[in-house]
Amino acid sequence: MVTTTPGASKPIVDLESATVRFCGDSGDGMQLAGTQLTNTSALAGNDVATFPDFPAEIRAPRGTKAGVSGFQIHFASKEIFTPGDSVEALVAMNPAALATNVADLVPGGILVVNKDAFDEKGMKQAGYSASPLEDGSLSAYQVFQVDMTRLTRLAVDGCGLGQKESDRCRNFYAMGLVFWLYDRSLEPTLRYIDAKFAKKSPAVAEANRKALHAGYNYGETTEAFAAQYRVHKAELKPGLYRNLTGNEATAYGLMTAAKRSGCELFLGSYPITPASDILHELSKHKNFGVRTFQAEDEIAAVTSAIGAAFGGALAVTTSSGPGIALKQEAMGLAVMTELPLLVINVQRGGPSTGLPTKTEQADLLQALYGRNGECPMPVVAARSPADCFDVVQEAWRIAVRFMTPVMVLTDGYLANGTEPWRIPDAKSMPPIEVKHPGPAHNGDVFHPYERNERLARPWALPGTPGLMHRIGGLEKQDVTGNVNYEPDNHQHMINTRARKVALVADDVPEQEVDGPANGKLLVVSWGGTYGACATAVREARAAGGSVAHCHLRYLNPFPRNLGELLGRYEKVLVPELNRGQLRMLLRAEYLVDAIGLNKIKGKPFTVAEVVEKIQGLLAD
Amino acid sequence: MVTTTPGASKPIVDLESATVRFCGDSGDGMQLAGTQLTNTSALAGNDVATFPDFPAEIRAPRGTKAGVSGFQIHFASKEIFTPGDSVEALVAMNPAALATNVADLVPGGILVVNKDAFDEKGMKQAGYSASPLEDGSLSAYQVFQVDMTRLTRLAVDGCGLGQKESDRCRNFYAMGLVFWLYDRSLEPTLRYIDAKFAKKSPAVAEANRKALHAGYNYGETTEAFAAQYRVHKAELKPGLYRNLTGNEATAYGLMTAAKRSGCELFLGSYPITPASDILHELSKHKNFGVRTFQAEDEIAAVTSAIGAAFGGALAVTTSSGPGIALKQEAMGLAVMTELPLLVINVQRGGPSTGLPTKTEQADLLQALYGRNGECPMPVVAARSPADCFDVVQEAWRIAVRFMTPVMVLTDGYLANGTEPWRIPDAKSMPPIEVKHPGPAHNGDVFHPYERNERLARPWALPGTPGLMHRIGGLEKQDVTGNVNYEPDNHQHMINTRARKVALVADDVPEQEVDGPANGKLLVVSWGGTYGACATAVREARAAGGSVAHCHLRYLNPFPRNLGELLGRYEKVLVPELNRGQLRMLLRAEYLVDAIGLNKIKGKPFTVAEVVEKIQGLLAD
Amino acid sequence: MATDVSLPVLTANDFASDQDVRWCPGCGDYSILAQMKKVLPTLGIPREKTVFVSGIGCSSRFPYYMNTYGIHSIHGRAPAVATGLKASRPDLSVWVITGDGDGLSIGGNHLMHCIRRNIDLNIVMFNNRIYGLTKGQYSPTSPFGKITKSTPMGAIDYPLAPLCIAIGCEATFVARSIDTNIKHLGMVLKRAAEHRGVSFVEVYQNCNVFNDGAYDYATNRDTKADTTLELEHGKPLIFGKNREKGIRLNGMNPEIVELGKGISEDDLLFHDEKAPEPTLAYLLSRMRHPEFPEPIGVFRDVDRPKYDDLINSQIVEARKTKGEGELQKLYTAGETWTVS
Amino acid sequence: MATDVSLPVLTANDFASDQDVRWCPGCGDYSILAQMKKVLPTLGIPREKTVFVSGIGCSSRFPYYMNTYGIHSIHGRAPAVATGLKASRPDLSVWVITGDGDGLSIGGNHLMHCIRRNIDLNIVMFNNRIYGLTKGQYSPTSPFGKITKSTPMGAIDYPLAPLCIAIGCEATFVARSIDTNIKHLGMVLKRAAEHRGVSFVEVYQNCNVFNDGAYDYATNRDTKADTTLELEHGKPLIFGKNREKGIRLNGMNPEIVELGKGISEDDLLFHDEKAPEPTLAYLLSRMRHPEFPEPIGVFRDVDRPKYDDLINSQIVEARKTKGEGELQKLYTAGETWTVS
Ligand SMILES: Cc1ncc(C[n+]2csc(CCOP(=O)(O)OP(=O)(O)O)c2C)c(N)n1
Ligand SMILES: Cc1ncc(C[n+]2csc(CCOP(=O)(O)OP(=O)(O)O)c2C)c(N)n1
Ligand code: SF4
Ligand code: SF4
Ligand SMILES: [Mg+2]
Ligand SMILES: [Mg+2]
Repeated sequence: MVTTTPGASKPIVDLESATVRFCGDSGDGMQLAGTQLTNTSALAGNDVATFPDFPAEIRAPRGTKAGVSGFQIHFASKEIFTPGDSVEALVAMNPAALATNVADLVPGGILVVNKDAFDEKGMKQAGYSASPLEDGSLSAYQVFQVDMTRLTRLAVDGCGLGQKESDRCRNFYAMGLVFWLYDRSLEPTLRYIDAKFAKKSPAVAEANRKALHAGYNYGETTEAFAAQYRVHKAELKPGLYRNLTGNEATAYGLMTAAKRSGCELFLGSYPITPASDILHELSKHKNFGVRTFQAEDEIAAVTSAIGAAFGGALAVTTSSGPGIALKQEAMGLAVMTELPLLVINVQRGGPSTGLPTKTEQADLLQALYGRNGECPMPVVAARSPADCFDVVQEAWRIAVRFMTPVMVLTDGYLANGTEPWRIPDAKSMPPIEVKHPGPAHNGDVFHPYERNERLARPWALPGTPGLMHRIGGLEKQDVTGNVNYEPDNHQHMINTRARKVALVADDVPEQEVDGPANGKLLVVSWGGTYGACATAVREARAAGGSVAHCHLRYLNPFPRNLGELLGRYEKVLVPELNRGQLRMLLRAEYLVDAIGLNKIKGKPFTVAEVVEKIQGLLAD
Repeated sequence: MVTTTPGASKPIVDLESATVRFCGDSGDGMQLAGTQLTNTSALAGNDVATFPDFPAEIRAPRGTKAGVSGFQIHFASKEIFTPGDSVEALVAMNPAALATNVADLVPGGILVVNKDAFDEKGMKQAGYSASPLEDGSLSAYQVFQVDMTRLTRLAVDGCGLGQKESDRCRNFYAMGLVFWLYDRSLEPTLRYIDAKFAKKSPAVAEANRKALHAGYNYGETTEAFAAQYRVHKAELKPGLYRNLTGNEATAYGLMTAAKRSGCELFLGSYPITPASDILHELSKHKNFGVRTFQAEDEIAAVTSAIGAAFGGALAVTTSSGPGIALKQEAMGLAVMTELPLLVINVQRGGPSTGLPTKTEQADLLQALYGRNGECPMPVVAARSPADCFDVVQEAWRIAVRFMTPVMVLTDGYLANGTEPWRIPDAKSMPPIEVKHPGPAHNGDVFHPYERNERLARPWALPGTPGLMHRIGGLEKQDVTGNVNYEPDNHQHMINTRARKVALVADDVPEQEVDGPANGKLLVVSWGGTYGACATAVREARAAGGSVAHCHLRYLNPFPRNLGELLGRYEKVLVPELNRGQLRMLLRAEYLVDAIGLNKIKGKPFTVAEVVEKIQGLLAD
Repeated sequence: MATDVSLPVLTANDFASDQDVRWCPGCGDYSILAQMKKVLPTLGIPREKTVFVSGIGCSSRFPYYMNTYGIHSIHGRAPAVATGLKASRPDLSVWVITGDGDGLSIGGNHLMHCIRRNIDLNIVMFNNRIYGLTKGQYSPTSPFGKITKSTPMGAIDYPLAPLCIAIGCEATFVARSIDTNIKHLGMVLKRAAEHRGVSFVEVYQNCNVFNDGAYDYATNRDTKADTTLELEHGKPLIFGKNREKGIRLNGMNPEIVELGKGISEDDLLFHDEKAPEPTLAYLLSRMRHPEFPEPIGVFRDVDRPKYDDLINSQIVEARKTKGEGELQKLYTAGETWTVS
Repeated sequence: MATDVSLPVLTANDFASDQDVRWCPGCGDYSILAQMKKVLPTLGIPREKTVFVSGIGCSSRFPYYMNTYGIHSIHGRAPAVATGLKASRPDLSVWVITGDGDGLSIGGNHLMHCIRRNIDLNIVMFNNRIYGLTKGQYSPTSPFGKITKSTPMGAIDYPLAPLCIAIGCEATFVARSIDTNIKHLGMVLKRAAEHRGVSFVEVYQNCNVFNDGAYDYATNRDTKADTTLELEHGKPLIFGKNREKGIRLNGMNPEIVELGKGISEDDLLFHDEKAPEPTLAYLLSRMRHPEFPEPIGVFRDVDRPKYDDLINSQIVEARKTKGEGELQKLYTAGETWTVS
């Protein structure tokens, strides 16, 4: 519906949601542009979801396809779970960006290009023989060719910046234009400019401000744009909100778990994409007593964490891909010594070095079976950026209640993606109970492997008189914890370690489903595919399909009612960004003929992909 | 049936088979005694199977239970597959040995003890309050108390040995006694003594000879022993035979595969129990052009092998338990670079450092899923000591035909156990075909990832003009092998790597079963449990049970007819020395409700354990 | 801590655990264990504040025999395990027990990094120049040409010198002793414990089963006076049965000289543990039998801020400048908005 | 090999692969690549006989840009990969390209062991004192106190000196150069290639994105004459804009002196690449800015049997004594028996 609001010179079209993508060279500041639109939209009361898409680790020469960086924002007046399958508005700062992104633009969508970048060189680098702006290849879209470079230089002229610096303001020009297009306030961005540059370099601040306004006014004044768009407030749970990436949420969750359990936080880590930001974030918060140890490698990272765990810390190690593979031996030691430890795997594209900056879900079976011998540990996975905050705390709760290492799975998509986070009240959070046995009186012997009803052994800390004991990787005698090679003890300990992990199922909620309690189809998902699956299932149900959604947070052990639940549906579909790892576990455990929807392209599912599969299964 | 042979002073009882165990302190030379009886029996034409049982890695103080070493020999006039569940004759050199071994002696069995060792100290160390020789606790057995220490000293008196050295001859005394008991020739052992000591120290040779004869004569002359026993020749396939341990067979198999394929053998390894002997054996045969590299750790071991594979060698890395866990990241590189490589895992008790000297089958799932990302590689397993010889050659055949790393699983039980090996004719072995592309002529481009009908890429060796190319762990573009991050290429490569491994199934024989082609029960086994399962199934069938045996050599991919085959039986039983790893794979793949028989005690199955389970399943 | 004050006077036996020792009879590890038990009671640190961390190897069984806290970790990783423990629990006295294979082969990198960080650990490397636990393969300290199970034709790798590596990483405390020289060994262990910062001690240890006599030259009554040289701070480098020989500097290199014959003690090289530059320590660490007597004692003992202090002072510093962290503040940092 | 003989004269371009180079504009890696391409044609080794092995890092992308054989392996393992290749293919010329993180952090142990084995590899470490590829965390060579993404309050680890480590492992060839000093860099790379045995070269490399200016002192026209010192075999250690300063030995330690004023060149320390004892090389490797000018050039170049020769000569030796191995003989060794 189109209205004309007084003050606004052009008609405003109301939308339920909008999807916009900025793309350009790594140097063009597209991530910033995206973040600004995200915050502005969130502040405007929309629900938002984002998907930043970085180029591969190595920086590519300017203007090449390999160097293209993008940031997609989905903002809506309804609850949304994904950044959107395709984009309705695309801003392309150069030919390479256009070439690599235009395919995602919906027919009839808005395409804003920086005309000045479409010179010989630029087009050659993008692999264009003829200019796409002229050869009609873009006729399906509403194309707006803007001389952004020239206009930005004009706008910032007089701020006393050199040309290179002036051109750096282009992203603000693009933002201004998009902000006008979606009737967004410039305030938040102006505040950002102030905070960021005002002190450091007033000239740059001034220039960015000017570029922002210039872009906005360009939309306002030129004939080119026929209308503005507006996305109203969403109905969100009342509260104080902020945006958060998955890696930030993980870091905050760890600090929160530390406070809740009264343990000091120790992170042993070695940098690796896309996990490094957790290390970066935590190293900023030493005033919380956080100790971050950048180790010489992943093995030192995890073993240093084991040492810290023995000392009583909330010990964590974070990594991805190859780094997790390297930690497997040491995880075995943590299982054998029955120490609480968090191993956080921000999954990326594999195998081997694979696709470091791309997302994937292919480390689930490694999490369960990557170690030598029978070496069980609980595994949990986050479903959205903000969910990382809750999942790591839950993982630590399990770790200390059962005295076991716990594997937490997130992925590159969650790690860098953002979503609005309803800020919790720190004071009202329940404590995570941690008990350490007190000093023993002369004479009475301490049994480090004596177990409670959860089969957890005592967490006795060095420094406690009378509790001196030795742990290690050789098989232990139950109760005494002495080295023991006896056949029956080994069998007993193998069973005990397995039973202990199995008992976790009694300590976590039963599995719930979204949708009918029984019916034709159940979609079972885990991890970062939550958004696409949840949305797809709702769409399919809205279209009258008998389909429910079951998203697993607990992957080992499975929720105790899962088997019974799977039995209530005629078919089971398991969409995964791997070759069917959860599917295999379900088949083996419950002998259910689960069907897979599998995609391994370094990208999340689109809602459409899942919907199509669901429709197909419902049809036949 | 009892006969009296002329010349022999005592009646001789004919037996179909006999099981004997020597046990004593690590220092008592029990392994040697066992080996001698093994060879002698083999030379006498029996089928034999052995089970050496070492103490854990750390040497324990003399006389303690932890220091007990044992060697069990099963020799028979029929075909046998296991060292026997229990023993009919036990030689115990000290109280600790008696305490830890007597439980395995059958009621009425022969028990020979070295009486001299049953002093205060000895019995205390063994945990005896009263002497078992007097308190009647051994009444169930035919006990023969021999003053072995005293009698040995007497026998070797005059050879000019000190007491310590004299006592070292005790194991020869024990051998002599057992040789008499089973009517065995002393010749082979006398030859051994000659070869081993005659030059180095004639005195020791003389003493051992005397001790051996003394033991033999003791049996002959004392009243104590009522009869001798005799086990006749077995019906074995005609040919030249020798005894072989699994680790020797593995080493020989590798050297044979190298010759058959015309590749030079390179072993990159880091010592670890129980895999080290492969390194030791191969390092003896440099005249075969074998290069053994003792690396600084397991990661250097496997990566050095990858380097050698790139250079055209038959590259192997061997390890166990924690060492295999450490190699996982590098295996991913081998999968990504599609180089032929053998990773040999001599499985031991886990998790973590676990039980280094004990056997287990708990690394199967790690072999399949231990790496980050979707990282498939073929997995094969040996079923008996001599089978290691064939399996490693088959593994190399697959590796070069498909250009892929292959995991070979053996275990501590196979590695140290021996069996008679029918020596093959080296000349008549078919070559393992290896093709390297030749020089390219100026101009034409080489495609390192162009594939043949098996999806194998060319193995182009450095040094070949015109074929210069670069490989690595980042995702590759098919055909060109260039680094590539494109979504569709990644999906294509993930599928291609998986399909390539799946294609191996078309290149290996269909799975066979021993027993009825369909029926009530199918026993499915893999690896070192072959002997116990094969024997148990035959016994059960002999007892009229409708049961067949299917032993898997190929664990990934499964033989192409396996699913169909499983469907032909009402029930499927999977005995494993783990918590059900193969069972899980079968359930997931074929949705068959396979039942498990699982034991994790660091020991192989006894035939009785498997028979009992089979009977149980056949009954209900 | 209360226990510190009311600490009863402890004896060597108080530090013995209830586990029976499982080394081969005659193993050099026994005497190192005995000296450790003698030294610990003299440090005034209660047992519960002491932790032994080891890797895997015969030597690494050590923690089981001490009535303290202990971790028998995995092969080569003890320095990293200990680093995590000490960094988060600076109140503990942490020892690392390792072997020549555990510490220099698989664990070489962790050792190197924990030394360069100067974290306050006492590292004792039992150097028997062999892999004992795995029954006799050559190790990174086995001499060139050494014949072992894995090198039937002799080792072709040149050995690493543990002390050269430690000094190359600027270790602040470096020492060497010998299993059978018990008084000296006790002294060195005590010095190591007293040093603030990382202490690295190499102990020549005889593996009488797989490498018997490796150190005969240095332990045998008749030869040891000529094949070893006891370092003393501020004293000239003198050795020999009748202390008749000395080490003199010739250009940048050491040479052996006879005392008397116009050469006096003042002409000799004087030892200086405290030398800020490690050049002297490095030169001493390279003196090898048979060309030179092998120095034993403390090569280097200098002060430098410790990693465990630094990591904690950054926390103190951060709290001073930013104030004790508050979660609610953390959550609400940056742009927020209210939905009502 | 035929190709060797009929080898056409190659140019730098012949060594360029068809892949476009993906380093940041202005990265120091470009000039190292350029020099390498210039040096290779001068070695008379055909491209197909040359292999570049690297780990992971910006620097480790190097092999992709060379028209030779190459392996872009996994993080830190290049020395081990190259060892396996060179040991089994001594006919190849094998280069290892690594970074300060790849080679000294995760890969420190492999580097150490491949150096001590003196296997004939040419190892070039691009030292930009930062983790470039992972976008700017501190590395083992980052200075103490360095502020990076992972050390907002400054690094508290003391840096490792690559050359000290190499010398501590008795490297037979040790050198240092600077990305922007292209003539010198070319000379050093050529010398490294010519050395038989392991060659270790540290190259100061600027990461203009995450650690720009780390080597300003050593590259900047105005200061470099005073902050660096070019080593020349047999020549005294002289530096300074007008070559007016020198290094003199004071006891065991270096000191800076002004020439003239009664001090002549003969009083200075003279460089000796061939010194059998590495003490001098070690001392030079410890001279650091700002206290001292930092030496560049060849620190050490001595001969010792190479691992790749030794492993192969043992094979030759074994064949001489035992004869070429025969499988049938192997199978039938020991006790055998016939079943008929
Ligand atoms: C990851 C791993 N690799 C290999 C082994 C086998 N292993 C145990 S101890 C050891 C070396 C022992 O040598 P050293 O450190 O010198 O100790 P020693 O026994 O001589 O005291 C090896 C290779 C292991 N336990 N774990
Ligand atoms: C096993 C593993 N751990 C971590 C990483 C992430 N990673 C890639 S390169 C690198 C360090 C790069 O630093 P450097 O070696 O100095 O190379 P530069 O990029 O500075 O040239 C790290 C930590 C990885 N790829 N693999
Ligand atoms: S093998 Fe050697 S080092 Fe190990 S306990 Fe025995 S004597 Fe000691
Ligand atoms: S990040 Fe630094 S080292 Fe890496 S390519 Fe860019 S400039 Fe070079
Ligand atoms: Mg050792
Ligand atoms: Mg770097």
